[in-house]
Amino acid sequence: MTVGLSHYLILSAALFGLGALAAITRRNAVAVLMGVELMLNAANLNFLAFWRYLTPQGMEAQVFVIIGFTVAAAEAALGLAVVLSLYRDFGTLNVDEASGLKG
Amino acid sequence: MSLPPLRRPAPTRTGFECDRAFVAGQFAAGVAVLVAAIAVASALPRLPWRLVDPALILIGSHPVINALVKALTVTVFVTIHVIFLIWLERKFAGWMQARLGPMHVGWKGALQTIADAVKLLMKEDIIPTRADRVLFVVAPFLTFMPTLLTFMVLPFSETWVAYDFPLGILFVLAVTTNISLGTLAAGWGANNKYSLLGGARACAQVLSYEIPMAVAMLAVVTLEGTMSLTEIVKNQQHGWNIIAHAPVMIPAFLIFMVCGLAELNRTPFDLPEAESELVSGFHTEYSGMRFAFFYLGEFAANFFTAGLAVTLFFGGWMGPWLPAPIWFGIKTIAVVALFMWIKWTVPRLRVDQMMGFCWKLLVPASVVVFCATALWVMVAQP
Amino acid sequence: MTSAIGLIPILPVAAAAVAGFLAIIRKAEKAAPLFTLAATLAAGVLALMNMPGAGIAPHVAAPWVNLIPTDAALAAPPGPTHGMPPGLSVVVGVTLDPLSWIMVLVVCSVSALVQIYSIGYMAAEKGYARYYCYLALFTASMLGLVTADNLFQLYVGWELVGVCSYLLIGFWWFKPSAANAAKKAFVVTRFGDVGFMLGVLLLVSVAQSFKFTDVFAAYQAVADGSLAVHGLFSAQTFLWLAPLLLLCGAIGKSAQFPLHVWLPDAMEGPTPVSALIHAATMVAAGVYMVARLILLFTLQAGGGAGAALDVVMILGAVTALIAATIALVQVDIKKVMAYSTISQLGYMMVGLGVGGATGQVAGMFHLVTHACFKALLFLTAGSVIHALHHAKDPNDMRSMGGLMRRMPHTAITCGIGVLALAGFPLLSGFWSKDAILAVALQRAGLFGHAAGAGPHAHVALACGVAGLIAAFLTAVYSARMWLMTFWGKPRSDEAAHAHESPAVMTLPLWALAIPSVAAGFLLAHGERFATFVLGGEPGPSHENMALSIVASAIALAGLGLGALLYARCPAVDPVTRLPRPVYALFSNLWYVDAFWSAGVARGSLAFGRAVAWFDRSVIDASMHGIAWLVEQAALGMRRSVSGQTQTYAAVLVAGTVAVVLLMTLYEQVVGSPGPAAAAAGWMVRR
Amino acid sequence: MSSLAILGAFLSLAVLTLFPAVMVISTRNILHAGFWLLPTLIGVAGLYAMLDAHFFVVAQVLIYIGAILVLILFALMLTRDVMNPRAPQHNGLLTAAVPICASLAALSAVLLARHPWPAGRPPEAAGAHDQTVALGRALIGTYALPFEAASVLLLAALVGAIVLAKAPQTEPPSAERTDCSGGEK
Repeated sequence: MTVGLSHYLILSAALFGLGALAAITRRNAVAVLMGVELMLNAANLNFLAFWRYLTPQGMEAQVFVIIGFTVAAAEAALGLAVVLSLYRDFGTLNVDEASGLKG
Repeated sequence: MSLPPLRRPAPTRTGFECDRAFVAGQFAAGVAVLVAAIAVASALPRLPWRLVDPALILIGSHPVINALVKALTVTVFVTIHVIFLIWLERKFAGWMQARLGPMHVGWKGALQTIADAVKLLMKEDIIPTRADRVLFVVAPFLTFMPTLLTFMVLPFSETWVAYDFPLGILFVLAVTTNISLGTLAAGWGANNKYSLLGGARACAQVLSYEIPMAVAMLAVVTLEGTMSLTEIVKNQQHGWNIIAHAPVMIPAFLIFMVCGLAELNRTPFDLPEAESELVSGFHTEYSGMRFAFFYLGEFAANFFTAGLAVTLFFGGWMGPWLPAPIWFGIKTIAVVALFMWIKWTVPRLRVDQMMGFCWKLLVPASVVVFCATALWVMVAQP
Repeated sequence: MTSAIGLIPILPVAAAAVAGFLAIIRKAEKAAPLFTLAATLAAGVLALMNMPGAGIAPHVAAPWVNLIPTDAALAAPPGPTHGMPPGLSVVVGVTLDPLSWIMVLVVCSVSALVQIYSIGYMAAEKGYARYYCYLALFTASMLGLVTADNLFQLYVGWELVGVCSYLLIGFWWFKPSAANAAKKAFVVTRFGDVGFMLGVLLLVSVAQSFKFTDVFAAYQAVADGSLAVHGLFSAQTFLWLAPLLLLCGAIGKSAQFPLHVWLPDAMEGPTPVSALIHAATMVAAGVYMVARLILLFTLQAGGGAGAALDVVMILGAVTALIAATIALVQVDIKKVMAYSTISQLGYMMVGLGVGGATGQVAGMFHLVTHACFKALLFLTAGSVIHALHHAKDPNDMRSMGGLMRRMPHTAITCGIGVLALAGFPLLSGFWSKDAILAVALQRAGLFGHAAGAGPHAHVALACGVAGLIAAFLTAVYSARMWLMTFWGKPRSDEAAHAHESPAVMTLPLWALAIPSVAAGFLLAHGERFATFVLGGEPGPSHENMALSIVASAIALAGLGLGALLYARCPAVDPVTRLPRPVYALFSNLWYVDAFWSAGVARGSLAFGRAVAWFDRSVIDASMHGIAWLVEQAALGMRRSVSGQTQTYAAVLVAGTVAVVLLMTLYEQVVGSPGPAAAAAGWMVRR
Repeated sequence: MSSLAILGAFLSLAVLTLFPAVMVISTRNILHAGFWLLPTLIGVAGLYAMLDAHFFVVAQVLIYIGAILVLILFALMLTRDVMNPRAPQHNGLLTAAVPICASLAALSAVLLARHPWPAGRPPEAAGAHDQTVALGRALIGTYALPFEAASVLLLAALVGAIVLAKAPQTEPPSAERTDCSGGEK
């Protein structure tokens, strides 16, 4: 049995599911961010797996991963700024309590 | 009644009134010992090993065993050379401060470090009660491992490199950043406010100075068109970068040196472990072997940074007559000595001065140098 | 220089913008007339420099300014070789044929004189720059209207002058009467404009072009049967319906019976505005439009039906007669003039109703002379009102009298205007009115040439006789108005202490008095006007000594009757001694206003109330019901908006899983991708 | 290397990736969760290495570990006084979210595994140096616009982060300070 494309895809599906679980269930805002990072990693892994197996000559997937890294970095920077202002204004990082958008 | 005349006591030679020339001689002797050791090592590949043991060839050709052997070699080298570096540092400090330094264990105290290491190994392994045990235990390794990894790509000669990675510089940048993870873990794990402050300071400092350092290294990459450290050295066979491309490389080297000092947490940038402010910073609570690991990592990083500077700017292993690794060793020790010289000369900065210096001066300067290098490449080497 | 005629309508627009800017910043408002006057004069000078000669009408088109670009025009590569874009497109064009040229001169000169006059008249008013902004805008719109070479531009100018009229009537918007009058003018003319717009659309739908020449050609082709009319109408219906619909616009704009009711109320505006808009120019736009498109009416008449032309003529005659009788009993000096204007517009329509070049010439001739003397009359009325502005009702002639000695310039120029209006021999009104009566009665077979009676001679005869009666009445009320105002002794303190207006106001009066006296003779002599309008081809002469004598006699008789009744300044107005039903009819405006308010307005209101009831209790109620349902649903669903972003994310993920699961199951069961998958695929392919 | 060795490497990397990811979710100590992220990210880097994406191995270490993870840990340290490992670390969605996310992963895995991907692995990817050169050329050539867009995004994030994290210049009086969390706690 050789390692094929579907191995990587299944692995990244699992990683994505775990990241989604963290993003949905964790109460701490930073932990939510960690879940998002996991999901982004899963997406990047998918891109590179497709690149290696389907389009090894093309550059699209790699450019996408670069963009993904950029987005992750921007998300981390902004997310942590949000976390800090959340901490400053609410005195907590519990996202359950920051429900100002309640209908 | 006459009192006996007052007499000055006869002058005696104490450690505080030593002869500078004497200490300098000791230092030179130390350097000579290291050079000799490296010379012997460089001769080793020329010996007819294949005739001696065909089995070793067999083992060496297997990728996994090959990798293991290389890893072991690197580890051993890092561990051993630090013993010498610590001795050198102490002697150097003594010389700078007009004293002798360690003298008693071995010839001119050459074995002092080994004695100290044994002492550290024998000490009680203290973990504070309220500490975060896991992180406290993991932190020294997290600090040491990245430094160890960087040695994988450091070329002692064209062949003496554990892994000739084409993206060597990027690898170095990526791995060295991870040292801050260890400092964070140590600062947090000890559950001590000085430690935490030291850890946070170290993290901020490393992250900040990483940027101008990376840009300065990118200037070299632009110049050479490759990220491979061996390629960069080979490209310098007609002249060291710092001489052949002096207008751009001297500023780049200065920036690299300053950032290197900061990355190494050395004076004048030793704020994370500032004894007078933070009681040694993030390794306040460490003792025994765990403390030794921090020390090990610090000195290994010292050597590596010097070696990187040599590789990037001073032609690496290139040099006449002597074998390549010896040249590399001489140059690296010289740069290490430069580090020590600065450490024992300059006072410490304030923390805001340090960050401001990085963001307001070094980052713009490095970008300017980078752009200038690009222009230099376009103009000087069409 | 020819290309510069494009600037004729544009210059006043720019001046209006400057004046508007001054009005907004409320600085240097007194400088506004400089700009507007300069622009108006420049436009006039441009027109003078480009006088159309024999067979030459200066014309500029701007194909690159295409108001309604067609697909073909857009697809065509740009370049100088591409002139007129094909298809239904509006190419902005300015033409200066004789008809336009005359109108441009009339508009520019009257507008310039009115602007000069207003410097004095409006000196004390607030909104000085705003006033000049409107005036310049009106001038621009009117110039755009008369220089248009296509129906689209004509329509745009038509509506713009309506807007300006609205703005100027309501210039004193804080007076409820002015605001109401402005609304009334706007709404009543809208009745006509709807017909006008339908007519334009009908013509354009057949001709596939807005250009006058194309429209004429298409109409001719339909009359010949070489062009079929598709759609709702047969060719025959089209031939009479299109001109009648256009006539609706003229009825509204030129205040013809029964839509004339807005014009007397429009006198709420400043008097110079009345002179410019509601006497000389805008109300003449309907006449101009019919004259411009007379070919449509005439061609159709040549086709044998003649209905449209007869409608024009009858309408004109009825309007002339009714308005004259009403003018007879009015006591408000401006109302008298307003009804007089309506009456004279009716005259013009009678002239146009004769049809063909002769009618066109006669109608336009009267338009020009009327513009001169009626503007003069309004400006003198303004001068009087200006002098009496402290009185309770400065417009009321019953409180005037004896102003001859106080205001000699005004009185003399007003006298000239009155005589010209009444058709005193050899003054301008005499010639133009004579021309209209001549063409009408000649078509009826009287005073005619050997050609004999034209088609529908009885209609022409009736209208001609009505015109003669109206001419008599005109002379009577003209004399009444002048004598009540200027003769005898002052009937109030204000009248006794009135002062002559400043020179800036009296000079325009004299400037208008000259053409009021001389224009008729100069233009009528040797058929100059007809020759010019018809483009060098000398028209048939309509001068007839017998008719001139008859008309003069009627005018002199009317003036004499007026003098007899009013020269001694009777305490009681002699017209009130008319038989009671007749007086009631006249003083109640022939019950037209009553008809409109009682019949149409009340009916509309009742209908509106019914619709409103339906709207409130059926449509609104159902909407409220739906809103209530939505609100209830929203109140229920509000719980789901917890503000917990993580809940949203969980629902999002669950929804995604559900949709993908359903799609997969569908594919499994049916064996082909489901509609959702197809939609997703479609979106991806997009 | 034999295919068995490759499979072994893949499986061990999968474990290195997924087990710490589970720990990231389940650990009560939030800082430990942050440190558990480290092996996951290293595992992903190893998977990149197996996919011959040499540049991204290093980039993963540099950006994810060296920058993002450090940033996360830093933020945790700055806010450590609200950290309480004894308080519940998961919200009430846990029981619902576990099956949802499990079915998401399972469904995607099933669908992806069933899809007939082209079998086999293309012979050789370019070397690390050539790959990086090609990527650099692509970024300043064909994909210059996305690259610039990404840089603008970074700049915006930088500015936004500064604005957000900057402390208010003048503190409003505490009595009038609005409590954004509302009165319905």
